[in-house]
Amino acid sequence: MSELQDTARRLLDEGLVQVVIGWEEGPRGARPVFVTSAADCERLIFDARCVHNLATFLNPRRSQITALGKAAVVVKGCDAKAVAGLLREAQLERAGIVLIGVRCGGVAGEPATLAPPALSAETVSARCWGCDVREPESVDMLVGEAQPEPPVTADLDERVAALDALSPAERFAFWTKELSRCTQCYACRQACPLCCCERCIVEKTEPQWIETSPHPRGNFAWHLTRAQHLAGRCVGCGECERACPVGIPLGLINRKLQQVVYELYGYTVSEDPAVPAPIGAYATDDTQDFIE
Amino acid sequence: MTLAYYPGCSMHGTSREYEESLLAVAAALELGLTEIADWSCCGASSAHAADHLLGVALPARNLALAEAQGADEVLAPCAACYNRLSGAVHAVAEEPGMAAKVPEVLGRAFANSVRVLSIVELLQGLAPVIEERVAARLEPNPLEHLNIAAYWGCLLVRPAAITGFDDAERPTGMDDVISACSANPVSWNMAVECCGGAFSVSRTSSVLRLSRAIIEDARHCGADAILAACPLCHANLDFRQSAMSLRGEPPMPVLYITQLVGLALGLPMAALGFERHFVDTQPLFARLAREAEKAAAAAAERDAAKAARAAAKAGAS
Amino acid sequence: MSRIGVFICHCGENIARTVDCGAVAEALREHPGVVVAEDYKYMCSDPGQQLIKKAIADNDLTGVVVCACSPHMHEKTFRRAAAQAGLNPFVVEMANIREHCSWIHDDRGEATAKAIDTARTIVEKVKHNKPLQTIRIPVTKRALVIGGGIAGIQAALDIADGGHEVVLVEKEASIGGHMSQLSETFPTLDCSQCILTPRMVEAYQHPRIKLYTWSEVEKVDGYIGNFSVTIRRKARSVDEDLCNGCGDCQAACPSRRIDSEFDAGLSRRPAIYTPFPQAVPNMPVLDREHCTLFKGRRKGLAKDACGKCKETCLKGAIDYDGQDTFVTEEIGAIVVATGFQLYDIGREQPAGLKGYGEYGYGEVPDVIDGLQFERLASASGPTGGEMLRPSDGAEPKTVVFVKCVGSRDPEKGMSYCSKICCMYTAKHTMLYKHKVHDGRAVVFYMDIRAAGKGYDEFSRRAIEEDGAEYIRGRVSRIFRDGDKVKVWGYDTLSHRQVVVDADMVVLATAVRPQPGIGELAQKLSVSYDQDGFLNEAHPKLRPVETNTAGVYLAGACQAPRDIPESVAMAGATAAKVLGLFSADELERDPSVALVDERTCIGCFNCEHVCPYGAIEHRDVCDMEGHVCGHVAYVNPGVCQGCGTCVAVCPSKSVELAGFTDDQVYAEINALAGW
Amino acid sequence: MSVVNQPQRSGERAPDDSGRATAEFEPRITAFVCNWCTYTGADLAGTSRLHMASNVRIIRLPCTGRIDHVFIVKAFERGADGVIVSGCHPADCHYTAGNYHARRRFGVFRELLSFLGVDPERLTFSWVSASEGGKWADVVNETIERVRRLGPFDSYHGLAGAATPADDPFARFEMPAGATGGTAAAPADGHDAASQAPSGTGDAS
Repeated sequence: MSELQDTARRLLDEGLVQVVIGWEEGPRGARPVFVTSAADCERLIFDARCVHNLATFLNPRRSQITALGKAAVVVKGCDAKAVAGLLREAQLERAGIVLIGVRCGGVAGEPATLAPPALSAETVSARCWGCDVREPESVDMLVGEAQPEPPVTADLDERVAALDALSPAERFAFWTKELSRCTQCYACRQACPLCCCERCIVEKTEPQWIETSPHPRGNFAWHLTRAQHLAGRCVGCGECERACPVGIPLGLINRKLQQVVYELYGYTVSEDPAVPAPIGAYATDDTQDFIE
Repeated sequence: MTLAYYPGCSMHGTSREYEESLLAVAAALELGLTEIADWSCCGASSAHAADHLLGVALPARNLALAEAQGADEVLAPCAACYNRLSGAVHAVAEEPGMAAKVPEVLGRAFANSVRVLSIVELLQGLAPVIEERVAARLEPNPLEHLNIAAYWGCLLVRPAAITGFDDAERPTGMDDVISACSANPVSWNMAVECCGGAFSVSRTSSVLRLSRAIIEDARHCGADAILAACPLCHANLDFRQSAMSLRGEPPMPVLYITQLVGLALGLPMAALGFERHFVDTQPLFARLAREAEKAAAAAAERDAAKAARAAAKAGAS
Repeated sequence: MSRIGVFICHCGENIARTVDCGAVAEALREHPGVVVAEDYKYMCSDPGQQLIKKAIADNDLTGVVVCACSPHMHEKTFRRAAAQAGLNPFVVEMANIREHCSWIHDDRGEATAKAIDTARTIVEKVKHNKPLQTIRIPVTKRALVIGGGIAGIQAALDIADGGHEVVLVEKEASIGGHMSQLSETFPTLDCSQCILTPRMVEAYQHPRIKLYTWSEVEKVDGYIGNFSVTIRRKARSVDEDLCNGCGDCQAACPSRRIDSEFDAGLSRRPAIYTPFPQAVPNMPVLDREHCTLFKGRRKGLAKDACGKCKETCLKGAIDYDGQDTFVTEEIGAIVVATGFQLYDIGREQPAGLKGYGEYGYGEVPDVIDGLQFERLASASGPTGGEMLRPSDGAEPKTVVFVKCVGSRDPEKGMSYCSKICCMYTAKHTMLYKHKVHDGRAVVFYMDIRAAGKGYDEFSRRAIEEDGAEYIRGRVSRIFRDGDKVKVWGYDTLSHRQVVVDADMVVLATAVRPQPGIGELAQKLSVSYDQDGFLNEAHPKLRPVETNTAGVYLAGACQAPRDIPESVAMAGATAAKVLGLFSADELERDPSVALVDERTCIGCFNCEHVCPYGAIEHRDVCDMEGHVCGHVAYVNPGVCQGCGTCVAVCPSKSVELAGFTDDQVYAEINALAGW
Repeated sequence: MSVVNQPQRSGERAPDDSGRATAEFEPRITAFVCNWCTYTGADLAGTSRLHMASNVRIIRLPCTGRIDHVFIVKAFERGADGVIVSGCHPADCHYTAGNYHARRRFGVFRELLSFLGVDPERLTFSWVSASEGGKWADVVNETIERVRRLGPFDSYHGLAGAATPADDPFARFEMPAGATGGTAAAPADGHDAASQAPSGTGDAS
């Protein structure tokens, strides 16, 4: 991936940025890295194991990172959409960052492997299903060779449809079982590039809208709120689900809401920060079949 | 997309030239019309006056048949049929209970799924195709010299609620077709006035008065002919014309819209049934042909002169 | 710690009949934080209020709950009472146990249970009520009037005479509006110009009125009492200080074939022109769209194609290079008086409108609209007041007037009644008959709507004294027939078709709001109806106010209005403005949103949803004072307290006073397990 | 279906409910309504003496735009079997657009709830204007009947397992916090009081 390394080196050499946020080879597979010197640029890699959404590190409240100075960040399609989200919500200034786009043909479900796996229906990450970005458009520079479509994997939509087909009671049983495992560790929140509040609603105690004790009732409140707050914002990068230590299929909820905002308001999340988010905008003729 | 064809009584009777020209045009444009098997009367113009349900059910039967033979659109060239069929579609869709009652009285399924097309809608949609074909023609085109008044009558665009494909007071669709045929639409005042319609027999005097006003206004506004899209209108304007003492002006030919399109497509006159008209169309076409030739000759002359000048220049240098 | 007093009203029998008020008091006495709970026959009565005041004093209450009728009924009453007893009025709430309980249930047990729940819910809420202070904001005592028609002129004069400065903005080159185009006015037939011109001059010369003609409102910032309005002064190409209005430039202008707006297209004007002789200010404007010189410049010609007016002007007042300029005015209140236009049924129609092609307007020269007829009848008009028709200048012997063209016609036009047409058509028939004594005036009408002082008498006069022929029915078609105009109509009284061979036809076309009203409404954040007329705050009780505080409506921008009504509305807006200006500060309900800057991350979701533009950006600085971020700030002067921002704030960093999350949470909690 | 076995609703009923002691299940409906249209419409229902079932408790807010999805979640947590959200008709919003924003948020949230297994039948969204007292009565009665058919929402109430508010009838109320706090006016009181009843699961008892 010398093209990526050279680009990074040039940016640092010319002092255009002080840090390049990318991926490196770690002891247990690919991991994020913060390169601050041209010499270290050789550490930068990009392959199917680079699943982490690096936009997360652009959250302006990560002071230890902002302290490093102006950042260039390596972005796949899903990462670029997340950056657009941060721009849309005035969390970043476009001029304040450099985006190095990588052509991406899908990533693996599991980054912790010593060699990049051959992408197959088994190994590819579920998040890549239906991904429409082979090369991000909103970037300052683009590296890597053209990539094929990711292999077809288990269709998220099919799994959502399967749940939709159940009765509410059955769905409730399903989610009660899933959510009962939640310990409200908030890893899903930390991994999410768009969950960037200073003080999350769950940490607001006056009043305590969301019960923090990890019983299913508090967990329902938490996941309902997390999902609602991400409705029309979630880019489907799947990091929340990957981060979840107890394996709650959050991807299903996120996907469902992506479908809903599309069906109701024709909205799909894009790389263009100028497109207003569906929640917070409205049309006078919005659907209201559900209103008596 | 299959297009069913509902002839109605006139197309097989008083207005055979309308059907002949329609089928000729349909063949030329490869429309694949399939006549509705076992079609029956649309009820015009008495059924709806006698009983509302009857007035809906009669046309609905034919729509149901069209449905059954897998059509999504039905062409009703006769304005009265078009009006009744659209009326039925509207009634079944809008009136409470109708959707249930109609299949019941028909004794057959009716989903009200077919769209009713008027001849004008159909041809307006094909205008670009027609234009192309006209442009492709080489020989001098007499139609370029034809000033013709588009006559809609009352049934094609009224009531707006059930027809509504064009403005009820100032429709423009037929003019589009005329222009596509390279003829010149005339701006006049009687386009949507009544010709007397079904009173042709019962109160002929009224029909003569009304139809005559139409013909006079057309002439007054500089039309060589009137374009009709309704058998009844055509009958009143064409067949009754001799009975209107027209102060000795030359008679006013009345063409069917399909005949005009046929001419534009270059189909043989014989195939378009002009000989069936009461007002002879030959003098008009003869005149147009002469003018076309004159124009062609003049053009040729100009070209020759230009060529000569060019040659002279070339020789000089 | 909360010390709440609960006061249960019997409302005579209204509540007590179905709710056991004693039991409610009993239950509430047990309720945590409640120190006193009493029931009484009429809490809103004077002894009832005394009882509450005494309880407040005796028990040193920190909150009061009155269980009685709807807060819409008596919240003010009880808050006032509490205030008199020294308690902050905003810690007083009402539990609605009448409209929402005793009146809609008959089972005494159920009703009582519900009343107790409701009372407890509100008690829990009140525990979190904060004492609030009424918001006071300063008022800039200058008014902006948009539109220099009769309504705008009247409003400006009234406010200025009231002692305050007024900025009057008119988009045309002269003030006067439509009224200056009218010949005579109903129901008195006095000359429009004669009564209007003095008012125009008065406004122009008024020491406290600043007049901007050929100008438009570009941008409106701020809020009631504190607007900042940017005005675009369109390049006039004539220096207003140098020009003495001699008119030489107009005589010199070579392009003279431009339709005159003032004569509604019935006469021609040069490219540099004064709209009409009595124009105020009496100063020309250069119409750059039609000017030969500017046409040339647009084509990119090397040297200017003309320059006659500049050569002729002895004062050197002509300036071809002037550009639009912008001025910003500090304003306290805004009066919108942008007036109307007539529904042009001829040309291209906006979405939803079909026009009336069958009436031949715009194609048959002798088919004109009401305003054109005013010009034909006007002594200052293209015919010098002689009744001559446009096509050939002949005197029309038969004139047909058609009313309700585009009005009261949901099918093709407007569903509403344009209101002024009945009267001006009656006037037109008179003006016509007074000029053409042997002429026929035929009127097609749907109804004669002549409500108003002297109006019916007036229209009767048209029929009975001046012999206008009124035919009740609509017209189906109007077309040219030789040098005649054929009118086909129907008489619905005698049920026969009517055909009139007219020499001229006058269409009373519908009254519509000015073009561009939508954009202006958005600048002012005033709502408008489906027809584009601006919405008043309340159709009966607040007819000249809008939902945007400090913005008022005068004249036909709100609905079709005649002159007396427009003038009356103008006076009303002036009264509102002067009332607003009578105090140095104005008071506002303190139920507004407040941002917690410690936790706001400046995503500005709140800004996107705020209907009032009350959200501002505030810089956050680090220790060294460098800007390190932005947070939202709610301008309490602008905020109306809807709370939409609160609901969309992901981190719950916005609160709405009076309806805080704490309060709602407590209410929901209080309902648990009822 | 119920994941956690629940005590009978009768055992759960707070003592002040004497009037509702009936074998049949009586749904509890919490209604969040806007101040200008629906609340006033409900007032009109009252002044018109339109009788309706008594299972609805109204919480008044300035505008549907103020209504947050967490209100609904909390209402279910706190024992509601159904929830009504009601405000001004489109274009009638006192604040011009609050209802439009609410319409979008709840259009999405309703789907989300349903996806997580909360039967949308338990939720009523409606536009009720100040002049629609009759419509309000219908909305109330229809919602109650619908929820009555669905039965108690124990499955949700019971998610927390053992402790339910009803075990201690006063658990849900802010208790006089003995020593702490000054006057209700001082922010301190409101705060520590609220923090005392974070979940209402009887911590105060």
